[in-house]
Amino acid sequence: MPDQTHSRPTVASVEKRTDAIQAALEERGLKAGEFIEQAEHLVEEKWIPENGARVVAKAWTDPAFKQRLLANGRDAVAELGLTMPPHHRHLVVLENAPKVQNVICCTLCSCTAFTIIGLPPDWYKDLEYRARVVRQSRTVLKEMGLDLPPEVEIRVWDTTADTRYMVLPVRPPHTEGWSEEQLAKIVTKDAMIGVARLQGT
Amino acid sequence: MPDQTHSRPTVASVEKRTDAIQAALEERGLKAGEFIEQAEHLVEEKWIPENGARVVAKAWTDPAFKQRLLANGRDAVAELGLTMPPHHRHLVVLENAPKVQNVICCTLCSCTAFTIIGLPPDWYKDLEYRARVVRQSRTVLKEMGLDLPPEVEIRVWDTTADTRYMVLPVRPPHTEGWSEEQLAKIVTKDAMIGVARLQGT
Amino acid sequence: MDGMHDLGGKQGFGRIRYALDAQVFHEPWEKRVNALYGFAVKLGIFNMDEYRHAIERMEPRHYLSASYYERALTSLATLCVEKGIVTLAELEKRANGTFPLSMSSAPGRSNIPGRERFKAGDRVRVRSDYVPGHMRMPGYIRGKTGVVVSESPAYPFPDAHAHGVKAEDEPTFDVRFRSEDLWPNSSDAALVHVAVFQSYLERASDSA
Amino acid sequence: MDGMHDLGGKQGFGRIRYALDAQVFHEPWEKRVNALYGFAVKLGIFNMDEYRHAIERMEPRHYLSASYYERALTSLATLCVEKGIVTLAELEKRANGTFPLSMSSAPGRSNIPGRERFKAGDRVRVRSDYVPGHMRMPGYIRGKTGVVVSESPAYPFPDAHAHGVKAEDEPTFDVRFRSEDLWPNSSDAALVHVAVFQSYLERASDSA
Repeated sequence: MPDQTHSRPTVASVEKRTDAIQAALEERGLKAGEFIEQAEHLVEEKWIPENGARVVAKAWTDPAFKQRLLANGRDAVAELGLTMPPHHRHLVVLENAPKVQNVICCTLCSCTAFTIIGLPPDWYKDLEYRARVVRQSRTVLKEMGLDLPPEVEIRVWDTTADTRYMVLPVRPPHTEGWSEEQLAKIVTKDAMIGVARLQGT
Repeated sequence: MPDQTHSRPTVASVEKRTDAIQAALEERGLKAGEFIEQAEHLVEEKWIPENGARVVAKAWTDPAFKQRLLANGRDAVAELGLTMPPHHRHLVVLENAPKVQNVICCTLCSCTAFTIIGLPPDWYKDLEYRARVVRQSRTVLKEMGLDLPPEVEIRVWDTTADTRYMVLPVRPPHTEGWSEEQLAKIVTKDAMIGVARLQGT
Repeated sequence: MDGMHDLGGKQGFGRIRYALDAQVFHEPWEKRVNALYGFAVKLGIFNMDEYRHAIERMEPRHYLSASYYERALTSLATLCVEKGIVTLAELEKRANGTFPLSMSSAPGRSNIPGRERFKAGDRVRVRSDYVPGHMRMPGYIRGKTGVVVSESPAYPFPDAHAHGVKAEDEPTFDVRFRSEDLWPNSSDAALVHVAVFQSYLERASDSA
Repeated sequence: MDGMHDLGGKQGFGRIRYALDAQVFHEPWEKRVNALYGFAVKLGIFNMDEYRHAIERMEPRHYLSASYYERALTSLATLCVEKGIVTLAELEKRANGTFPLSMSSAPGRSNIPGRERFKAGDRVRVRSDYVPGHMRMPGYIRGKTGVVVSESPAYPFPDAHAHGVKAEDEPTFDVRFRSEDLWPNSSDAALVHVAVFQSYLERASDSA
């Protein structure tokens, strides 16, 4: 929608604006380009939902680990070699049950435990999800394909501080006897955000 | 600012959209064009701040009229041949004093007693005025050129129903002996909204 | 509804675009839009509460980026489509482009039962009501306490009138609030008066 | 500040743009922006609270129309200008066009004196605080009562940390609210948990 009343000289494209700030930093000897390459590696290879999936699979198969995970998420994921940024001082793991569905959001910005469950998907950062999921949780989940029976209690968690959350989904009954590796393969980012349940649960 | 994520087929210009709805009404035998011409006449010749200026000048010179005006604005302006739309059922006239400044706004849309004080100016309808004048009244007035001494009490009136307001400014002392016609000439729309005072007051 | 239109007290906006010789209209189409919505009201196609609500129902990004008269245009077109006067397809064909309309409406409500009559000087509290439909209570007074300064004649109740719900007309009360009570430690000192429908109010105890 | 970013519970938004294979990034520049603001934080040019607040300070129309990564870009550039790393003129020359930055900052504040320590099960009320600067209290819990479910380690207090104001680190408490208490008769039934800084909370009487 064009703004009728405030049009002025052309706003540079977001791409050109990104070029400008990157070049300005480079010119001051700050190696922005190098950092971008490193970050690309982190985003694509390290901060991936497969991390959280390993955590979930271990929690399903190792009751003592699960207990430690629920007591102190940050320490427990470190056992699997997973780290969190210094400002994520706390990881709270939210255990789903057949009649309990936990859902994560961030109404003020778009925070997540991104080193564990991966960077947030586009819809998580959209104004629609941020505005609506706290007030219209059941409706929003239904629109997203998760039509919960009325007896399921919904627990929304708004990431308004630097505590981070992840959802521990219910283990599908048909996976009895599966290895941790097999189990990890069925755990999705959306299930760890809490907007989806795993097949059969 | 272009929306990066939701671009689709081109939105028709506001002008073309206006043409479209006007033509659609015309085709159904509703004489939109005729009505537009009449409305143009009303807007330019009838719903003008000179109406309110006459009301103010009379209130300054006729104490009995002023009393009736403050008691029932709608009836009192009718004495001067001024009318209000049926849904403006009530006109409240707010009397300024050296230490009282009344200010009108409409935070939810942009309502005014437009048949009396004229249609609202652009800034009255802007998001800035609507958002800020109720919370930052003194700051906003100062930005608009009305730097009130601290001893002046500010009274804001938010037009959230179909009661309409107009401000009765303080009569400048140098106008003693002036005729109603002379007085009416110095009364401005902004003074009747309450974001300005008349010279010398 | 707690919509994007409910701007009173919202922070982050810049300076007022103020000029001594400010204009009402900037483009000829604006005058036409201003006339056309009045025309539709006069014809009885919709009423002023439906008109205001259809503006509030605009997609929030669209609401905020649109000019005042683009909002009027959007409401006019939305209601003409909803009332069956014209189809969106016809409008878009005529405009030779897309014609963004407002989002759909949620249910309205009738008057609050057992509403009270107040007189000047009464202390009143604004109910903490949340409704999905139209409402003329700005969010900044929700739950706040003030003093009645005057009463208006009865008007159609907007929460009902914008939705075709039956309701009794009811008076509005001009209620005086201290800005300090509305935004403690975070406003310029002022008395802020709001015209509040009877259904939004309850009597406040003196101790409140 | 009661800014445009405070979206929780705001009505009028449409359906979620949801897809099973949703992407994190849509354009290559988005990855660069995401890296660059992290780079600036790592270099100590600004901290995460300053970063978040500079997003919140965006002109409201710009905030609402911009994508997530355009908001990140705007905050990064605003803070680099405010910290004296680069001038707006240089950025606009390099970008060959205007480069809209965020609005200026208002003062921050330090911790609330006499703040209390709570434990799981305590009933707490969120203070009705209004501040001109940064704050991590979403408007929808202001003045509302809930129950503490857990406590976090101490963090920098954002109202101070975003403004260079000295303050003690303080814990946050995950507080459980009933959606029915947040939006009476106007929400889906749920327990809504919010991580609330100690300074925003006071003990609630059991009768509340």
